[in-house]
Amino acid sequence: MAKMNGAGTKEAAAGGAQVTFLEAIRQAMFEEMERDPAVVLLGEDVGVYGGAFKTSEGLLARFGWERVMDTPISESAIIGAACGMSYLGLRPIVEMQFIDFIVCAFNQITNFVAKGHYLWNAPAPMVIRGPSGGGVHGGPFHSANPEMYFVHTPGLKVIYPSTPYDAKGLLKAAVRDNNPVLFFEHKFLYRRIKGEIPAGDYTVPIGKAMVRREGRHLTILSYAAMMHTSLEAAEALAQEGIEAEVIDLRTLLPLDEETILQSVKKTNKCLVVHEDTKTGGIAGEIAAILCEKAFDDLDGPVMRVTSLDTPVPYAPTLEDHFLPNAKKVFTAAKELARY
Amino acid sequence: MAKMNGAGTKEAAAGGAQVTFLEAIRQAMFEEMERDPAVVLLGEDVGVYGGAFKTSEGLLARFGWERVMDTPISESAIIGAACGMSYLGLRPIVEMQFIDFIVCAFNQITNFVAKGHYLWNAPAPMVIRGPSGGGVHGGPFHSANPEMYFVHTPGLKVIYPSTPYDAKGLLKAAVRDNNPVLFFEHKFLYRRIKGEIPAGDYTVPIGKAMVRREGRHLTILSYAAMMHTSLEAAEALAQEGIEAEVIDLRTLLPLDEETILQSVKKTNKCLVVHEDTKTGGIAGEIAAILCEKAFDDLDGPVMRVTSLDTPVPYAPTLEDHFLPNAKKVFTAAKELARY
Amino acid sequence: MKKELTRQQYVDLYYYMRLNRAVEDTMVKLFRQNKIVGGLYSSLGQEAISVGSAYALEKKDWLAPMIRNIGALLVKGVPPRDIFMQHMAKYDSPTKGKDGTSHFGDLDNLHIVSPISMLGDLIPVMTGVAMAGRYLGQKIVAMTWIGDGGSSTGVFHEGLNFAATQKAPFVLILENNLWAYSTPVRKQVPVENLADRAKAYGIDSYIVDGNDVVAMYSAAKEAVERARAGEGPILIEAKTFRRLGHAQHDPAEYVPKEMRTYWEARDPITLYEKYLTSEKLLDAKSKKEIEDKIEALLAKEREFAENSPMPPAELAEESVYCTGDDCHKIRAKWERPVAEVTPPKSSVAAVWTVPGFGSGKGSGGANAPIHFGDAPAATEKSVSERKPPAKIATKTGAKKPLKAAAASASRKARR
Amino acid sequence: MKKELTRQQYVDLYYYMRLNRAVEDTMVKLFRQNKIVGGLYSSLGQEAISVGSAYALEKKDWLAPMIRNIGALLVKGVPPRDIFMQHMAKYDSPTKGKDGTSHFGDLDNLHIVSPISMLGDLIPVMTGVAMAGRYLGQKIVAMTWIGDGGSSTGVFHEGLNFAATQKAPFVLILENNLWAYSTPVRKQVPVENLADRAKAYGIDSYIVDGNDVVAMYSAAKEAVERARAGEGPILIEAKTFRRLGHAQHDPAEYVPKEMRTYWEARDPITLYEKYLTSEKLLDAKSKKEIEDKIEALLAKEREFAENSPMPPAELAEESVYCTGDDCHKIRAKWERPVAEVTPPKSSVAAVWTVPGFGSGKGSGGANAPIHFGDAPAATEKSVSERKPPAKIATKTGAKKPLKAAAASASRKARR
Ligand SMILES: Cc1ncc(C[n+]2csc(CCOP(=O)(O)OP(=O)(O)O)c2C)c(N)n1
Ligand SMILES: Cc1ncc(C[n+]2csc(CCOP(=O)(O)OP(=O)(O)O)c2C)c(N)n1
Ligand SMILES: [Mg+2]
Ligand SMILES: [Mg+2]
Repeated sequence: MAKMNGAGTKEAAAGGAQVTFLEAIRQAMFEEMERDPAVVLLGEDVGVYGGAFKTSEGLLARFGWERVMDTPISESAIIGAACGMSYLGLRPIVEMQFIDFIVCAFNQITNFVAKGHYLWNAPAPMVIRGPSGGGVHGGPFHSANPEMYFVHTPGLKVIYPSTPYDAKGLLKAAVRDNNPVLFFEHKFLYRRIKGEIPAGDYTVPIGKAMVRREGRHLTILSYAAMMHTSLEAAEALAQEGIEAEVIDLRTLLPLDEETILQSVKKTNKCLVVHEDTKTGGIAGEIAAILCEKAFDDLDGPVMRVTSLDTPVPYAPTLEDHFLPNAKKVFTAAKELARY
Repeated sequence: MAKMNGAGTKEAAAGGAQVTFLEAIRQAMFEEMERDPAVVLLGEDVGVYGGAFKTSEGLLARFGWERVMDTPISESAIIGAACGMSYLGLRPIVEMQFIDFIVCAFNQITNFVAKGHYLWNAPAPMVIRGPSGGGVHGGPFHSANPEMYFVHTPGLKVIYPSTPYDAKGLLKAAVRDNNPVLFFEHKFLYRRIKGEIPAGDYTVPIGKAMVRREGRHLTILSYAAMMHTSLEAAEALAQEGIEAEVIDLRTLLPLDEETILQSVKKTNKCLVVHEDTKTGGIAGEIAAILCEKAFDDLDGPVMRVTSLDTPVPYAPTLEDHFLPNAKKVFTAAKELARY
Repeated sequence: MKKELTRQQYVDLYYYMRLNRAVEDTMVKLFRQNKIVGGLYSSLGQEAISVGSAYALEKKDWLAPMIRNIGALLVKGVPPRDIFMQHMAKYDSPTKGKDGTSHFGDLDNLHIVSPISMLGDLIPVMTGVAMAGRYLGQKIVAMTWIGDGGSSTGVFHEGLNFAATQKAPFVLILENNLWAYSTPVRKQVPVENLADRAKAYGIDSYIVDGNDVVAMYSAAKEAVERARAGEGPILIEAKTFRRLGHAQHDPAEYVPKEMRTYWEARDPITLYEKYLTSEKLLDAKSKKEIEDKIEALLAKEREFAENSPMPPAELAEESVYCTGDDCHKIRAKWERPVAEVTPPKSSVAAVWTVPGFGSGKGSGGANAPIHFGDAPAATEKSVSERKPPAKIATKTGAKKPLKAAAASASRKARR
Repeated sequence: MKKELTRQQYVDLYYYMRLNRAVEDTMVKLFRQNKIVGGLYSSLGQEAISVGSAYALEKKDWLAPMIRNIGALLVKGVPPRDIFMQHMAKYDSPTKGKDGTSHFGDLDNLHIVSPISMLGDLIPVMTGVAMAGRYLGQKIVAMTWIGDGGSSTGVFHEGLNFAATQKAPFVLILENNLWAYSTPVRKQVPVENLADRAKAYGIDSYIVDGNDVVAMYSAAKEAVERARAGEGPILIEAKTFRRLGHAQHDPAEYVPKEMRTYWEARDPITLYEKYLTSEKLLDAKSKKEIEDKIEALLAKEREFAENSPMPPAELAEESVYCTGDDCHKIRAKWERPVAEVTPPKSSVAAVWTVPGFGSGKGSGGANAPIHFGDAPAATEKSVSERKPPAKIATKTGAKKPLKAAAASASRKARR
């Protein structure tokens, strides 16, 4: 994860501004709260402090104590309360200080929040968001990629954007969605990438992947920080005459099977790159889908480049070894292309 | 899940007794506690009542209040305390009254228990066990199959047996293992199947799958209650001249790739059957492994028969529709065999 | 709040307790006929709690039942057929057979939140309901119940603590029926009065005879009105006893015989009937009328329930997600001017001004309320007064005094 | 327990507080030189708590530190190099660079359990340590720490409640430093004294001036010995203040200036130094000796730490699982006859005989202890005496009396 060039923000309209990933998120919350008084924010240190990463800076000043709530250190209570609020028509945004702490509310999310609409016709429009991912030497308890726990839970939607444009547009869409949405913000991207975003209101549809780079020799599927790693690898592959099509999944649940299948039917080869650990990661799910729906189109195995099946180690040497990187993606892609 | 014939218990030595799945589990705990005073049991209502399903009946009477502990309704405390006990060399067995409640201790398990050995060289020999699975109209909160949450967590071992023989032998192995082991007991099997088990002490190795039925046209991979469903389907397939090789995974983490690959390299086709929901289920992981390690051997797509991607509904009509059954397995297998 | 109940109210309480018991008796019959899917819980002997507390709520208020609160549902207006059909997993049940027992709710009309099996989860959820109601200016109160056993869950603590910091208009009824499944309260909670749990959150609590419906109603009524007035959450411990096993399958042989006998003599309906009779609030005729009414009602409701079909299999595939406005039009019901919570009125300086903690830079010394409707806490001292206690090591509730030597040693150290 | 500390003990406490501060000062330097990986927390001004409480433990006892308990680790015998190397993610650190800060432990020798970041998780874990120690006859005590903020986690409640029901030999130090990150205690916990949390579990608590090391030690010592004697868990609230931000990155501008000034004047080391000097327990010479000793020690330790290599990349792949006896020989250390916990001696009738709940059928009326070492609770009443309170609706800690009318109505009903 070396080069961060804000790739893939070509959607940005002219006249927009270059903003960081973090600022895009802040803007999304700000604008949604401005637009709709039913939108409230709660979490640890989100008010006076503006959030551990300052994603909610200025929100308290504008929207006041009733709408920006500093909470006790009680993840289950925060998420439970947000769910209760949603029953009265509010649209709460909940911040987990680090996404690692989301597992402290695992029961509340997977049993209460996720199942209400199916079981008793109760929609719970709420967004649970927070900084996730590694690469910043946060160690085993501040680097989590917990997406698959939730992708495996029917009733939730799961978003994991890679650009400021998408972060803002998808977060706005999440706030307006009638379902509980998990919104993961890769903290490595927070201040490292900038991108252009238009001046006015816009949303990015949930459940739609995006082709970031067109190619014909193989398809690379990725998301979040690994999107950028994959694009970097694709550049290097192009040097060797291998044109990789790079797709940003953006939404992990529901998956955009259509875009995935369309690309793989063209390239006939697929490599999945994710920062989450390997066993039980989303690459497996994609492999199964491709087997089911495009088996005859596959000219090579669905391959995966992922983190190791270990906790996230702390030392930079160890974490670098643990994480995927452009070189690993390059090597795997080259092998696959040659298959 | 109609016919339950105790299939696949041919390991049973002569001179053993026919026991239920439930009794096999009770015996395993009894014998391990008899063998080693470091083995203790804790959970809600495991003492005087003998457990909600009576799996610990008689244990308090024999081993006393110090070793069989009724706890408050505090899943995180139960699992946290068991972990602390394991640090002093005890080997606690923890019962979740229903496995659904395991998510109430999700943080404690995935962050504390699972990571200790990797991070600071602290083994946590403990077993977390409980009744899981559907088919008994337990509804959305008493029918969980949460295995993938834990298969996706490095540092844990995950067992899900299908026969009394395995249940006893694997539970004993789990107690003796130096790692935290999750042991799921499909409650549909508790009293419905019987099997022969030998009189003396034996263990079944963790991490080894078992061929329950040999065949050459395709491989069916399954475990727990769906094992029996798969065998039932295999019988029906045989009527049509399709010989399915049926493999009982038994351990889901670590997976026995060797046995799986050996079979698929022979049959060239693979169908995975699980009761867990589809998206993010273990079938995906297996599809990825087969792509990676046996792509050229595959003469058809890796297919899957699973539950629907919904919560487990309550009404029998709905639950029957939600669950896989022999007919669905039969149909998918036939399609795959013809591929 | 009225000091005396009206005759109608006295009779209502009686009617609902009888209805509660009759509904459950009917379900036992259905259970024995194998018409109930899954387990069946009983609130036998605990009817006064569900009925008395729910009767203290207004129509606009919100509640969420636990497994032994069928009575509360009936008081809130749920027809018995819905309860029958839930247990029978019928298509016409509120959840269409997708879930059973008391696992259903009604957001739009009755203001009922569905429970889930995991104990304690409703506490933060109802806290959120209470907070949202306050935010929208609806002046509602939220209520739920928890068992002695359920009070040991982490989420009980997180939820009640959060409600307390927010002064949420929330009333929690703790039904101490002395058992959690087979486990006696003493093995779960090492305090005599579970109301003491409230002390950890600085909130008020009541202890009530849970087998006395008027006492239960009165306490709940007072708590509800205090919560509505902005005094914050209140915990009510209702002392009672679980007369049957945990569910139908459990003969509860672990319960001492003397204990059972003691409580059987304190049946809440029998006691109340005696009281009503002696106070001339109920005579044989009106009692008969009530019984007939209930019998006729339940016959009809049961018939409806039995005639309802099982849900069609394909329904299992539907409604994991809300598909949008066509599915649910989600609109908050504002009962205060929205301008109060939108800029510029909502704007505040982002500094701490909680009394007792002073204010951050640039606050100008004003005290911002920590939540809507909070009166400035008069008893708070200013920052500089908030020194640690003069005694160096004070023991709260300790048995032995702390050794004097050490204390004096460090008393000197401070000078 | 001795009433007076020995001269050596007084000096030890001073030494360890100085060492604690010096170690952290060194780390701030390392941090500024970019040699620390990740964040750096500070216990500036809270040293008396870590040092005083850990000093009350015996060698065989167990502890688990939180982020601001470097002092406790030093007292327990962890060499400063280990702490430096943990923060620098070096290969020779206890975790070989796999984790940082105080996230390391030592099961075999020092009896230290590693924390994880998730607040509160250590409470049930140390409860389990305490229970296992008791079971094995080791007569140990387990200790850990929690913050004012961390006391709102569900696992705090579950863990302390479980410890209380089990009367586990466990001491929990609650460091009330008035802030949890940017959030003042009042926004997290609506009680004046966090020691009141203990009332929810029926356990004893102390309130101690956390900036007074002797008071801290004395209270901890008494708590440890009472826990060891079987009196059950004890909670100690130490009143203090977090002098720096949450971690190095945080300037803590949200803290009112007066509050900071107030507490800066109460530095625990300065106060203690004054006391020791006035009591003639420390003179300039011995102070200088201590300072020199610490300086020399830390120079050496720091050098060792800086010279240690980063871990080799491949180490990341290793040790997710314990591979068996070759990896860890797990053997419980029995210090009581195993026969006491094995049949036939262990056999009991599977009936409830908790005092106050009577006994299940066939128990013969005997009282079985609810845990090892429990003395029969003398104050417990027998079943038939355990009637609900005479007053029908008693309010604990309520502001207004419950309306009389309703109460009397149901008083009659009971007759
Ligand atoms: C978190 C959780 N753990 C375990 C259970 C299983 N369970 C269901 S009811 C029950 C006992 C509840 O006792 P209590 O709270 O006192 O309520 P009561 O049944 O007495 O009304 C248990 C252990 C559960 N529902 N939720
Ligand atoms: C369960 C959980 N949620 C959130 C966090 C993030 N976090 C780390 S420290 C902290 C504040 C802790 O405050 P307190 O317990 O008072 O300890 P102090 O920092 O004052 O020593 C927070 C919110 C965490 N570590 N664990
Ligand atoms: Mg109870
Ligand atoms: Mg603090």
